[in-house]
Amino acid sequence: MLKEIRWHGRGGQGSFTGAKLLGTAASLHDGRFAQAFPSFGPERRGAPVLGFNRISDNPITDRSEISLCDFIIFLDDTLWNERYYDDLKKEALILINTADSSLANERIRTIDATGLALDVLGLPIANTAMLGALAALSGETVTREALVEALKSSLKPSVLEKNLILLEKAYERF
Amino acid sequence: MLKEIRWHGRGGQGSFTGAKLLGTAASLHDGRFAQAFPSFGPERRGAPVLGFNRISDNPITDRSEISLCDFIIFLDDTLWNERYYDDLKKEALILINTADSSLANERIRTIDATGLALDVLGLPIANTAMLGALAALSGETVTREALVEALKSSLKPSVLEKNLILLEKAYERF
Amino acid sequence: MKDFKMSPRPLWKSLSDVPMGSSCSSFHICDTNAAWRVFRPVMDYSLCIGCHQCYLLCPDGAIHKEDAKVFRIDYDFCKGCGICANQCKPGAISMVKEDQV
Amino acid sequence: MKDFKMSPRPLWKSLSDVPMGSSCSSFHICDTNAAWRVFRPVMDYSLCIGCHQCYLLCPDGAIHKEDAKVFRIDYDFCKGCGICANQCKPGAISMVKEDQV
Amino acid sequence: MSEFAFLNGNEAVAWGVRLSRPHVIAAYPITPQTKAVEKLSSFVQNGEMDCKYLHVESEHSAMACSIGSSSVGARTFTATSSQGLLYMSEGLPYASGARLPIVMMNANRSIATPWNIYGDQMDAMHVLNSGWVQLFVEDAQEALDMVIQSFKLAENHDILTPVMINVDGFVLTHTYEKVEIPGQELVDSFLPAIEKAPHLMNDQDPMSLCISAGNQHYMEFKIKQHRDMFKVFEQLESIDRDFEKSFGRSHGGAAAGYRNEDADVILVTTGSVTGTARVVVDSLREQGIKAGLVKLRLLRPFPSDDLFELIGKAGAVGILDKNISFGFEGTVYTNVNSSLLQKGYRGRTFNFIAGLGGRDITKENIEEMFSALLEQKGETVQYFNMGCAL
Amino acid sequence: MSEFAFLNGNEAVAWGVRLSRPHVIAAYPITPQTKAVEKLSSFVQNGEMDCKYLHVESEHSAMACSIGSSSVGARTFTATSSQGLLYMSEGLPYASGARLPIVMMNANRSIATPWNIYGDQMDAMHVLNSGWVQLFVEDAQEALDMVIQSFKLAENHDILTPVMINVDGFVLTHTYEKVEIPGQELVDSFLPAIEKAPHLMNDQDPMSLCISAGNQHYMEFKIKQHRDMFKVFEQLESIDRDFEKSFGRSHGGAAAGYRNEDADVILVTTGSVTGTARVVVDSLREQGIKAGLVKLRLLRPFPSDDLFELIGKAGAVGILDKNISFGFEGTVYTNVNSSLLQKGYRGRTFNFIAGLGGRDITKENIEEMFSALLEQKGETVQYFNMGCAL
Amino acid sequence: MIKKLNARNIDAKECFYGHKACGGCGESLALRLALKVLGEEAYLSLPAGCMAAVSFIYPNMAFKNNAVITPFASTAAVATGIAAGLEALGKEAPLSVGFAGDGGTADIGIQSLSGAIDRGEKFIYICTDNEAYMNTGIQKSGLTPFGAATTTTPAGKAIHGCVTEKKNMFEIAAAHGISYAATASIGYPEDFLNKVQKAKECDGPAYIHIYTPCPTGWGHGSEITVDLAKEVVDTGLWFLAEYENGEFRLNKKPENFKPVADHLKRQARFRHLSEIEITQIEEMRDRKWEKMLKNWG
Amino acid sequence: MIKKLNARNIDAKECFYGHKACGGCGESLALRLALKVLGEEAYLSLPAGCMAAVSFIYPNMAFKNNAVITPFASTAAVATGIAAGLEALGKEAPLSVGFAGDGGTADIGIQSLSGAIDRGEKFIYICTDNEAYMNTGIQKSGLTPFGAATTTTPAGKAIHGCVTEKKNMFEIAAAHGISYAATASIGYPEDFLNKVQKAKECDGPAYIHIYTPCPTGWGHGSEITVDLAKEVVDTGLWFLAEYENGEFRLNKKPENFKPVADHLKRQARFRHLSEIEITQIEEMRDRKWEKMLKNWG
Ligand SMILES: Cc1ncc(C[n+]2csc(CCOP(=O)(O)OP(=O)(O)O)c2C)c(N)n1
Ligand SMILES: Cc1ncc(C[n+]2csc(CCOP(=O)(O)OP(=O)(O)O)c2C)c(N)n1
Ligand code: SF4
Ligand code: SF4
Ligand code: SF4
Ligand code: SF4
Ligand code: SF4
Ligand code: SF4
Ligand SMILES: [Mg+2]
Ligand SMILES: [Mg+2]
Repeated sequence: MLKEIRWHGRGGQGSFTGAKLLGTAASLHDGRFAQAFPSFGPERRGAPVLGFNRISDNPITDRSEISLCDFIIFLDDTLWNERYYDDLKKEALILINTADSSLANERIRTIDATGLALDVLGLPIANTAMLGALAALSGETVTREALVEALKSSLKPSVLEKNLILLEKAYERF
Repeated sequence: MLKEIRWHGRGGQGSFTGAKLLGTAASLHDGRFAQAFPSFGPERRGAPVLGFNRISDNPITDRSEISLCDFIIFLDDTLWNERYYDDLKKEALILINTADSSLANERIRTIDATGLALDVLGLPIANTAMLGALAALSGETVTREALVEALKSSLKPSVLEKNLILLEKAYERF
Repeated sequence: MKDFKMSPRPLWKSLSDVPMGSSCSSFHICDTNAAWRVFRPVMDYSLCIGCHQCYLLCPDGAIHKEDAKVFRIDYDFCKGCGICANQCKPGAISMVKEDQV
Repeated sequence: MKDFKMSPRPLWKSLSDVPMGSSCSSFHICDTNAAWRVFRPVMDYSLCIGCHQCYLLCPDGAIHKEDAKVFRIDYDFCKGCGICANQCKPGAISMVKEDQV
Repeated sequence: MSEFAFLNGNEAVAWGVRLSRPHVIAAYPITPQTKAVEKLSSFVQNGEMDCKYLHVESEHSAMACSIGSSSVGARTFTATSSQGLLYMSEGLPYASGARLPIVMMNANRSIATPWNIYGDQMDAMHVLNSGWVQLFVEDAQEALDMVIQSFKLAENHDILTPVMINVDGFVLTHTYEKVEIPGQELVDSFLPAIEKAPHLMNDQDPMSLCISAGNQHYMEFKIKQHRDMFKVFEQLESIDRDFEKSFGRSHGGAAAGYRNEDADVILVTTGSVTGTARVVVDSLREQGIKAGLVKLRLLRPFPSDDLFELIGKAGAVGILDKNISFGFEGTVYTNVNSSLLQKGYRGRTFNFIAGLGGRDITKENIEEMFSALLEQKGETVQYFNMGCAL
Repeated sequence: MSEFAFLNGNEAVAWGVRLSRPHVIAAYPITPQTKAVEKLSSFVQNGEMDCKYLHVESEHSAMACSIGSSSVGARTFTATSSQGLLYMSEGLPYASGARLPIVMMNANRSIATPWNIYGDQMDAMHVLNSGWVQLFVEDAQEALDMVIQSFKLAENHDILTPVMINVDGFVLTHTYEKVEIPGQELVDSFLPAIEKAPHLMNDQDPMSLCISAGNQHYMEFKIKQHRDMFKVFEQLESIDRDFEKSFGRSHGGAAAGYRNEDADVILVTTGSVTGTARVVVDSLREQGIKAGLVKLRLLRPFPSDDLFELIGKAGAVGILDKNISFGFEGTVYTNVNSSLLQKGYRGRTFNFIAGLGGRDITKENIEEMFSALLEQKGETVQYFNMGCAL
Repeated sequence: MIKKLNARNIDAKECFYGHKACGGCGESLALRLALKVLGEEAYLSLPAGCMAAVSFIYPNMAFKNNAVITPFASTAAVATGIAAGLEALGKEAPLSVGFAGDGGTADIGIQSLSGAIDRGEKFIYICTDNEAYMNTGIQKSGLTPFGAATTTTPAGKAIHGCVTEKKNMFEIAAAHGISYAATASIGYPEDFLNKVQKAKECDGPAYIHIYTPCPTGWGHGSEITVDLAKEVVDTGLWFLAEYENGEFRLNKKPENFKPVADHLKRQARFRHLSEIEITQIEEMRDRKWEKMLKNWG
Repeated sequence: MIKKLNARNIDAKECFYGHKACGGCGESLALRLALKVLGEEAYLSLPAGCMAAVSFIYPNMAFKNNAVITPFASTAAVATGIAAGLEALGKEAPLSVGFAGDGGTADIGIQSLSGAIDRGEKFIYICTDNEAYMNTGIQKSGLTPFGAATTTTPAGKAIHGCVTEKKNMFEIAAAHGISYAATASIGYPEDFLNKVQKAKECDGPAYIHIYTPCPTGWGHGSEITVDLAKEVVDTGLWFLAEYENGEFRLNKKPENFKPVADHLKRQARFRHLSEIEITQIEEMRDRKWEKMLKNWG
């Protein structure tokens, strides 16, 4: 069962790190298959950028771009736009990092990931929290346990502990 | 009627200038068709080199190397070697610049072109004399008149007069 | 002094609409950079002494000199780098988080 | 001091005889340069003072130092440039037309 | 001990290189190859690789340094892409003529102008005549493995030919997937230290290299090189068999089929797009359509025999080209056609130009290609996913 | 006033350039192109040409300077060969993508290593994908005339594509023959001053050139360029017709036949070897053998239609390649085969590799080629005038 | 005499606008300032590099001028080709200007630059030095300073950043006997403006080497780009000088230098440096100044 | 201290023999002499140029050493690649030497040379300067002197030979902060031998620029090649100098110069020069010396 995910962030914000962690978790720790790939343009730090994931139980050979998604994740609410509804598969969800929970609706879940991150890490780095939220929304896409392993294998010890807490907190929001 | 000619000289000796003059004479002043082309190697000034001519009443499109010749011209007797007999067509001739007239035989004509040139030009430049000899041996290949025109159009005025005399003298040797 | 027209993004119906070569008119600008900004420089004109430094040093040229005294920020193209604020000695420019303006 | 062997010109029967790559043994010398010469340097040993200049300055290295006093010209490789004769202060080397030796 | 990691194609290549223990790396950065050389630099700066890393000032010098180090028998790696490949292109036939077993990654990217950093295969096609083995890989694992295999291939004394590993820019170089990193001991026993070829420089019997050969000799040098290149087919297969024995994975020879045996129509692909095409073939098969694939892993030497065998009796063959030779057609198409004509193939062939400058090649595009083949309809050369009419 | 002179191919090119009144020449010397640039320098130093001559420090810069000067609308000429062509090869697709009407002479020469200064056509084949019009000439007169025609072709606002005139090294560049040098007035009226194309730099409406185009735009730029290139066929013919009107000489279009109409067997040639082949065809015809020739004057754009028409019903076609793509076959052969397969040609084709590194191509060699065709015997790819067995 | 330029009297018009450089990019500031002096009539050549990458993204063209991206190795060749073309077409006093990064200048572009200077024709070359290949992701160039971490010279366990020193591009340009050469920094913008003016006025080729911090590549806050560019001069790690009529001149001879360590520590690329390494850097600086003061003093 | 080399104590063995250079070729003498010092263990890299062309003509190989022809632009890159390869293979103190002509050095090869010096690894680069592209038939290079007629700068009616001056390769190499650089002439052979020795001993990259007349290209008798190479130093048109530990040194400061006109007139390439032009050449020389004496004195 194939899940396709798109991340929206700004250059330098770490959206692709999120996609990499997700892929690592799914493929190395959930025993599944995953791709993670960035979009990449000549625009610089600060410009809007995209990241992508495919996660599946079977080997993934498809190399085309992802157009319709199971999840679209926004690391920043200013990036969200109504036209992105068109890019959703049936039953797909949008996950937005925002303090403004009024954005939430049938297709949209919100979480104040930056707020959480500031609380826990003291830094406005939202991606770990977004991963926790994703795991909560769809264990089929990635399990919390795999994300924990992925964080352990990818992060520097100095920041690991707090990120694990952050992951947990975000996970519990849903 | 196609004539194929090969010149043997040493790099810097002017053998290819001879071939060019011959081609100029035949094509521009005898109303015929001619090619002149050098052999060209990485060896330097002083090393033995070759020059070639094709002369014909018809346009020449053949671009292959010349192997069998109607004339082989040696600007220097040290370059002459018996094995060159093999490169002659039937009825073809060899023309050698040498003071040693004992080299002459059925297939070989000799002329002391350097001696003549020293007399007339005061310089050991043999090619004009060789052209004169060639015209004498085969007006069919090139006419004396055409050579005179070629010299006129190719040489600096300062050396022209003497070269015309040299051409004449060599022509008269045969 | 703003010196270009915002051009509409070109639409190609067929290859004949595609530019010849790999050329494009200079100063053909279709997209703003506003979305890049997290912080926004806000000028307090009452503090400005007209020293020209913000105008001189903005890498995006987004501070336009209207006359020798009045400098205006083009928020379509300011990226919020903070150089102007940092260089402004009298502190006439402050950087404000975008969602707090 | 002559330091190479004259090698025979290689003969290729098939592609397997053709060298691998574009390589050849170094100092593989098949052809002499004697035919290039018009003048030949001739040494008068009685005039030689052993100054080493001819040996030092021959671009072809064709003057071999047999010992500190005896210099020998390798006529297989001398091109007759005349530098040795020109540089020999005591005039121990003279250039002679090839067909006059 | 092997281990698994989530790597992109560039990193996978860097790991393949690290495990191959080269003596010298000389490279110049260019998108999308950079992450490979960055990873290698970090291995070196961290003391994890014992290797001379030359920070050269250009690609022309990257290749020239590689020529130098390979000339003395050092195992040598370099990597480039696009403009860099063209800028070093004088060095390519230079190295292959000298029979230097250099291995290079080329991160396939489009060619300027217009400038564009995305992946197509125009760069590789520009240097198809350069005497290098040209290999195309499909995923990150294959990229890693083929670096190791390529050193073995290039250094084989019957081959002694440089190898270019083409890795699709972004689509492979920047996509992360699970990759098995083989243990160093395993690699060491599969790929022993380089055995210096006798035609290279050495202290015992000094050699002159990259000599000149006049019109009496040059042609034989070149025909020898040409004929030796065909030995790659057999060696590659045998290396891959050995590889399978050591590592439990294999990647095949010069060309590989996918559901091709009974196929009515076949699409010929190179590189990563093959994976997308597999998905489409599977879904067409589910619809009962006999579609198949042939993937060319080598473009030089060109595997005419394998290709013809794999295509078999398919009624139409489409060649997907991520490149175009202006004023003609896609270059893989030209090559395949020539080969098929010689084999007496009588079906129709189509050329599908797609993916230039990183234009997405969708599954729908590939379905369209198959339907063009099935219905034998449309122009011989067709363009896909264009944003406007022709 | 026209006049006759005894010139070699290089000098003929130089005269063609002089008469075309370029604004800028940027070139770097390399055998066998040198005499052309020397002649041009001497025209300039003697005040016989009014033109900026840039003594650049390399071929890469020769092309880059040409790109610069052509970008502002100056008529621009350059010349190179072999290693120089490869060294500038990054600039070639650069210039063609920018649609700059540069004209270049390439004195065809072999490629190192081994080093070899003699003529074959390996250099031109290396850059066949570069988006340049690739023209091959047969003699010095054609070389001169085609320089003039090429400027007209390149600068045509429907074409705007650089042109490479291939002149066989030594065999043409160094062979003297009688050449008619047209009068300047005649040339001036045939080839008026360059009309600046609107996409180039200008003071009225400043332009940005050689821009970048992302994956949303790049492909359309390139397909446009590709499709425009096919307009060369028609333009070349029309220019040649006009040329004939002005100068009383014509050279034909993209391909030309010789005694091909009723030929049983046909040899396909490029460049100067065509002349030698004519002699052989004539003598075979005298023996009653129906041999014919097709000369390809253009390799890019590739004249598929003309070729097929000229080959007609010949039972076997041989392609003479003065180049080889290592690990495959001669490149003209590959191109011709692809084209013939698409046209449904059903005869057999042979590839005759000859003349590499200046190896002589004798009349006997060409006779052997024809007898291979007549008897349809031997390998598909054959090598000629080899000094040893395979 | 030529009028001295300053923030108040420069042209208010912008010729470089809407580009996609990172916020706080030093290079883009250098270009913008230079164009204030060069004007919209100048023909611009930029090789691959950040500035080309962010200014010609179809359909967004950031230059008002005629401008072209050149092959990476070819800034000076294209620029002189343009100059030659314009001249041959009869344009009076054409102004052709190349802008290239440190990599495009000191590494892959040095041959083309050397050749162009040697030909002696008028053109201006401005090297915007951010001490690494930024466009491709912060790799070491020939102008990366000793100690700096880049993606190809990371602060590793065995090797601790970049081991080579900056190539002396200014001196190399001067050694060509160029008509005018200068160093500058965006931390001293008015000095730079006036050097561009001199380059514009001078007869033959001119070379200006300007120091342009890069927040993304150096790891500093985008707001301190200009600060750092001033500080680097004040610490003596960079210098302001000119070469004119065959003579060198130092424009600024500091009495004493600001502390190096503080300056370095504001940049992530130097944060790994040990005290010993910082001392090494100071020693290199002192040797350089000793030489400069002796020879150009 | 290192033993001073002279004609008597150099190695009697020849490592360069049977080459096909013109009789009296200055470059070949420079190579032969250098190899007397470098020895047969040195690995040689030569780009396209006369020396490569006359020494590797299959089947005649003129070097005793391991040797390779490099792409024309790549002498230094190949040489440093060789050095790196040998070092990585564990060879102790490998000696890698590049020999390139003036064109191969100052024009097409300058980038590769600059990069190699910048990398700082040990190798020796010897530029044999015959002031034109000889191998291809005497075209102008960046080191062709003012006034010289070449086939691309003939003495024409409008332009009278070469209009540019020689590029200062020695100063350019020095500006790189190279470990050792020197100028030499085959007219002062023992000076050259000892400079090669110094280059061999030094730790980092070394550059030697040697003046090597070419009878074919300059149009002089083959017997006076060495004479001219001495005379050019004595007229002050060439100079003997070194750059070591960051300092320049003139090895020979002439009291007064031999007359330039006589020297020039012995070479066909200068025979067209007017008196005014010869005076111009003298003035250039004097300016150069003034600068050298002032700065390196
Ligand atoms: C021949 C070639 N090689 C490599 C590249 C890749 N490339 C493009 S820009 C760049 C780095 C530019 O660095 P620099 O000149 O310092 O400019 P910056 O980006 O720092 O402004 C590189 C390596 C290229 N475009 N062309
Ligand atoms: C890329 C490239 N361009 C041009 C050439 C042609 N070429 C070979 S040698 C040479 C001139 C060499 O001149 P120089 O370096 O001064 O050496 P010299 O022959 O004078 O010894 C030229 C132009 C080449 N081989 N490669
Ligand atoms: S820097 Fe501050 S004081 Fe100066 S002009 Fe700008 S806003 Fe005014
Ligand atoms: S914040 Fe930066 S971009 Fe915005 S106006 Fe200030 S200096 Fe300019
Ligand atoms: S004549 Fe010339 S080549 Fe012969 S020995 Fe004397 S110096 Fe050497
Ligand atoms: S130069 Fe003359 S004196 Fe000196 S060693 Fe030679 S022959 Fe003897
Ligand atoms: S990476 Fe650096 S140089 Fe490039 S645009 Fe960003 S700040 Fe400017
Ligand atoms: S042309 Fe000059 S440099 Fe070349 S081999 Fe002859 S003398 Fe020597
Ligand atoms: Mg930079
Ligand atoms: Mg030279």
